[in-house]
Amino acid sequence: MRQPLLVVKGLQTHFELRQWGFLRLGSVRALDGVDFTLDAGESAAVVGESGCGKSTLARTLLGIYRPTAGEAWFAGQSLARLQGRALKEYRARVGYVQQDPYGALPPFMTVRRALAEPLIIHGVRGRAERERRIAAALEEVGLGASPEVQESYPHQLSGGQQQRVVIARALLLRPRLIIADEPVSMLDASVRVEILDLLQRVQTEHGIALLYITHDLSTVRHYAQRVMVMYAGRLAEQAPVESLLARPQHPYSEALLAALVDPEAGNADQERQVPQGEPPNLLNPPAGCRFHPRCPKFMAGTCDRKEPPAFEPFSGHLAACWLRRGQ
Amino acid sequence: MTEIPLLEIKDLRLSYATERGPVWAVDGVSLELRRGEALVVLGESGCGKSSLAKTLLRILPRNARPPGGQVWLEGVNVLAFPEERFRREVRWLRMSLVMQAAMNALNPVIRVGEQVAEPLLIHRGWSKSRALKRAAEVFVEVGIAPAFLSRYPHELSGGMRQRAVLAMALIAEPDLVILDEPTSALDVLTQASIMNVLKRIKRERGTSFVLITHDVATSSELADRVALMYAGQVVEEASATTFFRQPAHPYSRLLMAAVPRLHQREKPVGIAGRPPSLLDPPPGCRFAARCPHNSPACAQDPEVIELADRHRVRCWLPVGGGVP
Amino acid sequence: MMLETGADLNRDRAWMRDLRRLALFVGKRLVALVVTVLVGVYLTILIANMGGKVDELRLVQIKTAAAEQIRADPAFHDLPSAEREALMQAQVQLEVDRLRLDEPFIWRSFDYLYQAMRLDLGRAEEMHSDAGSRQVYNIIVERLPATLLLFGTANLLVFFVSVYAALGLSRRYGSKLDRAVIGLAPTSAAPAWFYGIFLILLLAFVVPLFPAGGMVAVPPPDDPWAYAASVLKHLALPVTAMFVAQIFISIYSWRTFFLIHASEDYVEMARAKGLPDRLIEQRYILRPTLSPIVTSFLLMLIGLWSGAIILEQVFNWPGLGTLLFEAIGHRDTPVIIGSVVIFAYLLAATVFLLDFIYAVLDPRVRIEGGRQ
Amino acid sequence: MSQNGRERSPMSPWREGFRRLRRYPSALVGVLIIAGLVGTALYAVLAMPYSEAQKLWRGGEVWYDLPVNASPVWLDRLTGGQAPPTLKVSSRDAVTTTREFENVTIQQLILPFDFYYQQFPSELNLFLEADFTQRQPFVRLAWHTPDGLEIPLGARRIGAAERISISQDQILTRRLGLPPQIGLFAQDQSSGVAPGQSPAVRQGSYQLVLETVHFEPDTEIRAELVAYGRVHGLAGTDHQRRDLLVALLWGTPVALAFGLIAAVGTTVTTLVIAAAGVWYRGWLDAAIQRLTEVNIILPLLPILVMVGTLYSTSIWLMLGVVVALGIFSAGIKMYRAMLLPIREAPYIEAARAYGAGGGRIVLRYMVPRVLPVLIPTFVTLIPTYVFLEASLAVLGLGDPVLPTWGKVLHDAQTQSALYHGFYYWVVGPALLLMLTGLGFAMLGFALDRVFNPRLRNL
Repeated sequence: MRQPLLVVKGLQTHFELRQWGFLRLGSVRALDGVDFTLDAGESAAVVGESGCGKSTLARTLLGIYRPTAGEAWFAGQSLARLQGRALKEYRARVGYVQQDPYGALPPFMTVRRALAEPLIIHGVRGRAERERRIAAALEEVGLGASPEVQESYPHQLSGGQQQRVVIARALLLRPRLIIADEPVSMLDASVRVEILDLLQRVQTEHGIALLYITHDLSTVRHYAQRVMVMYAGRLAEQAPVESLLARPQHPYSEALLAALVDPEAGNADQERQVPQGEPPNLLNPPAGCRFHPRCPKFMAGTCDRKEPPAFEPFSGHLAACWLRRGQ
Repeated sequence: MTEIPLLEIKDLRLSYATERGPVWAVDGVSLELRRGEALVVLGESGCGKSSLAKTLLRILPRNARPPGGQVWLEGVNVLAFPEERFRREVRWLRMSLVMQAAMNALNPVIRVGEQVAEPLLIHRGWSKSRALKRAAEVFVEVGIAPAFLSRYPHELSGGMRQRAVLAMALIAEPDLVILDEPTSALDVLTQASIMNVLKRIKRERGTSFVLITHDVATSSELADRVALMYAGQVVEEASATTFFRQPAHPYSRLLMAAVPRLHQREKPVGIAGRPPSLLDPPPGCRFAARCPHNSPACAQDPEVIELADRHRVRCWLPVGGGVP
Repeated sequence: MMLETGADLNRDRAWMRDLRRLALFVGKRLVALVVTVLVGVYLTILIANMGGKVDELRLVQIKTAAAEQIRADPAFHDLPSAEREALMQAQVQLEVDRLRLDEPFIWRSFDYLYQAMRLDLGRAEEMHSDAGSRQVYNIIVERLPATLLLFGTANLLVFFVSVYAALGLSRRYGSKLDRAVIGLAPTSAAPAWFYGIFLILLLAFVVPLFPAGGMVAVPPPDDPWAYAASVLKHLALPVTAMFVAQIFISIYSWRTFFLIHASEDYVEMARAKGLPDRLIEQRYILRPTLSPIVTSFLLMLIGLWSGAIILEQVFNWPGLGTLLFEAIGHRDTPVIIGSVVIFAYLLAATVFLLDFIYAVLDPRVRIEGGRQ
Repeated sequence: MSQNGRERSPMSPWREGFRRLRRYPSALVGVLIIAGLVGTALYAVLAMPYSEAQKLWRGGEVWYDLPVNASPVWLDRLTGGQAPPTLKVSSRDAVTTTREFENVTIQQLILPFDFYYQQFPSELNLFLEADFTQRQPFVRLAWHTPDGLEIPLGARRIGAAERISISQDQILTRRLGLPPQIGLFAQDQSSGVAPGQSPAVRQGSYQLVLETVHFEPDTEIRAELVAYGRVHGLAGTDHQRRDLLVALLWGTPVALAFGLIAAVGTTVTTLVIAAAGVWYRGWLDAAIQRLTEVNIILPLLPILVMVGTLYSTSIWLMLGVVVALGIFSAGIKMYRAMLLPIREAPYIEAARAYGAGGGRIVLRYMVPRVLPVLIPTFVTLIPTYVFLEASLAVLGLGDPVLPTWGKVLHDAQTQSALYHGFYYWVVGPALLLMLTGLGFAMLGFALDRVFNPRLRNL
């Protein structure tokens, strides 16, 4: 049986808005109670619109933001209590791949220098040892063949190459989890698949768990085993990919799937079903189910009163929607 | 008798002066569009599609050299117009533009309504209140409450801003609206709802569109016709049906195979390599280096071949053995 | 119909909202600025009193002065020395009480602060105003209009000329004129007084067209028109000096600024909309950039207040700068400290003006300035 | 456009920048000027040690043989003039004849010199030194003009060291009807000169004949006649006969050092402080911002004036105050605005994610990002501080012992140099200041265009 690598329970990250450094104006509930587990070597996708809290989730798990409440355990260690050396150690265990590959590399450092940074920080002494590990990592991501890549500055590389360097950097410290936040959304269609393939390959080869954060459901099918749909700081639904695609349980997931098109000839002839309105302001989110103001299946008196817990209509398929209460 | 196309681009060329020499962003592009049609110009970043849009409206950056070729708008070559005549007669009245980043397309210090109504004041000489009233109508049409007319751009959400920019493009009822990546910065649901607005306007008003995008899925949402660009050139131009079902150019086929699809079991396949530099493109077919069908013939510039009515391909392959 | 009235109502409401936000913002800035001035002036007081050390020096001064006075007075000559000593002590004590030198400095520093905030700047040691007052406040206030006249004229000239020239140049990007201005920009490395010296040399001595210094002919003409003409003639050289020192760098930096802004998406959009060039320049380039322009202009002004001192001295212009220079000559400490305080007020006023204009010009500031 | 260079070998952004810089002629001129100034500064420091420069600038006897307010030689030649330089004849080169007469030695000293100039000397002094134990020797002076005329200049006893100001001689002035330095050299005194018209110079060989009477056997007399010229050296002299070249030369290292230290001191600390504030946010950032706001309303020059009047005018104190007040300047706001988006840059977030600490992020990730903008600012700031130092000196708050350009200007100002037509006095230091300003500004502007990313694409 697989060990859960990451256990997240009721995780909340709020941002306080203050005026003049002390007057409290309120707090943005960017991440507001998220539960899930991630097994070692598993790949799970987090899907949602911008501002739904998926990047906040990534940053909280990376230890960049401190959670306001709730807990996350990584390999049995509590994340909230990590300090000093242990936190640094943890950071070596978690790799990070960002959306903008150009921005993710210091523009004034060569590739070699940028890759040496994490090694230096984590005390890899000896230039030769560092060079060896850098070369190996570049080899791994398919950039090893050309030695001049190491001497290049980020702006001299193509988007795909830049993202490969970023992945190499994430692999350098031999992580057990890679968090990839929209790793391909700024790349061209022809390159996207290659980068996703690369991520998938290193993930399976090294048994690394992957948290793949994306707004693009269409890539999910081939590159993740499980999907979590986020809306307004909460998980609306989580399920194995095939199950979610075949039988979405949350109206928000349904809407996402309906809005998404595969390129076909007839698309231009029909309008899509789109829920009205925009995602709520997280400074003051609606009571009850956060999707209820836009929900086509809104049930007055229920959805706007109480927050739906996660029901499990099918095994391993959780949906936070009152509609699934009876199943 | 063939109908006069609404827009006909003939051998359009555009280069930017850079330190290392001219960069040919648009290199001999020919396209045509009939009234009421939507043409999608599809291509990856740096292929010259945005330069094409800017050339059509003649809003080129300072380092651009004067474009070559012709742009015929209902039988008149507007590219030859002097600047002032082009401004008075073509801009916004005949052709309007929706920009990629709506956030930046609105002047931050002027109320949204004034900006949207401005073309009517300038080109039609309407009074401000009349123009604002019209703006309110268009706002409703694209799905924003008219109350937002008196707001400043930063008080609007991203989706609303994009709608406002769309309203601005539609307000003078031009024949042709050029959409440059209108939804790429938006979320899936907002994207779908804006595409719905565009479809409705096309259906109800008969407006023609040129949609410029890198996103194959988005392109299928509006296209009657598709033109695929690669390294400054159009490599294939076809009806949407033909393009999405039986693309002829190897690049088109590889690109279609690289698109991840939700409802398809096969994994997408990437295209190895990267596009050539437009600074000093290789002779011959520009896709040759990445093409699985690369042959010695590809060292020569391929001709544009009309495979069927209004289906053109820039490739040697159909000549050498028909559509493979 | 409904739409129309709705829109109109909305516009009125929008104006009200803007006004309310503006008032709130300005109010907050005013409070913040008062606190800032308070701290700044207090710091000045600390520096001016060497953190209290000045008192010891002053005590010695008082003692010697008292001794001197008693020794000089023939009435006291016959007194026995002990009695003379006591008399001297009493004299010293009187002065110490008056200046409250026996209290800890820290308490008095707050008194000084209170006085400074009330513009009660004390009495000058040596100098006096033309009207004969020894009050530092009067001395300074008498000089203020001259400084304001000189600086107001020069800076407004620089501001308007450079903004319009910059707009024109940004249109003629790359032309010979454009390149000439770029080439001349480094000349602004030298301050105005420096050009002043050259101007005096050339236009007052080599070719005596203008007076070399002063604000008005001596004796001043009685006829107000002749008086104004004379002031204008005296104003010409110093204003030219300030103009020359600032104009090229201003044009250059604003031209660059406009050029950068001309590639903003909304400017491109305005061009695509077919707006005439002039309208684009005014509504889409000048209008959104006006707030940063005003900011940089006023920041420059802050720098120039300092330069005023020497410029005025070089041209013998009877303003605050010359006053400060004279005060240095007389080692008249109260006047020097008073000038510093007044300059601090002027700078604070400049900063406030900046905030206000910024908020009026840029709707984003009104909202975001409130919460960060 | 993503035309990035597969075709060219990787190049560091700095090298790339300097390669671009070469295309700006103004940058080249700027570099040449700066090189010249640095060379001058080095020369000054090496040729004239600090203590000597101070001693020379203190003035006094060191300059006894220089004229007052002489203009530079080149200025006179440039205007086609033939102004005389300072001529000195010493008894060492004199023709001496001695005869004995009743225990008394009578010595005749002839100090000859040629005078072939269009203008009169500015002053005429005779310096006499005599070694004697008890009785002072006696001297009788006679002036021999080229056409053989002899003008007696009186007789007197000689002290151990004496200066005889011939040009100040009231009796002689009355006798000649002209100041002696003119009258003794003028043509045709008998016919008289129309009032308001200056007489012409009589060119030729002059002699000053000293007839000395010694009363002691070993008495030796040394005499030196100085006919002060109207021009001197490269820079001229001031009202205290000091050679301005000393100040102009030594002003260079002082100005450069002041400008450089002040510019480095303010820009670097400002940047690091701004970066730290932006990174750590919270109270640190708030404190920095409030301090900056207070500092903005503190007027720099008046405070410097205050400090200079109350404390000391030492250049080091001034430098300290300038740097202290310069750190929390408007520059902090500028850097803050630049650094705020950088704080949010993905690469910083990545650095945090792989465990980089705050100090490392500030110094290694944030500061280098702004350096390209800092360098031009820094270069253009140098002349600002150079001029600030000059301004202080012009106000009379210059360092009491150092020769600087500003102090020359101050002297010129107080002596109304322009009013008296001593333009060189002002022009020399002003030109040097201007050169410094231009040199650094030209380089700075070119650097700005190369390294400022917002300007690069213009």
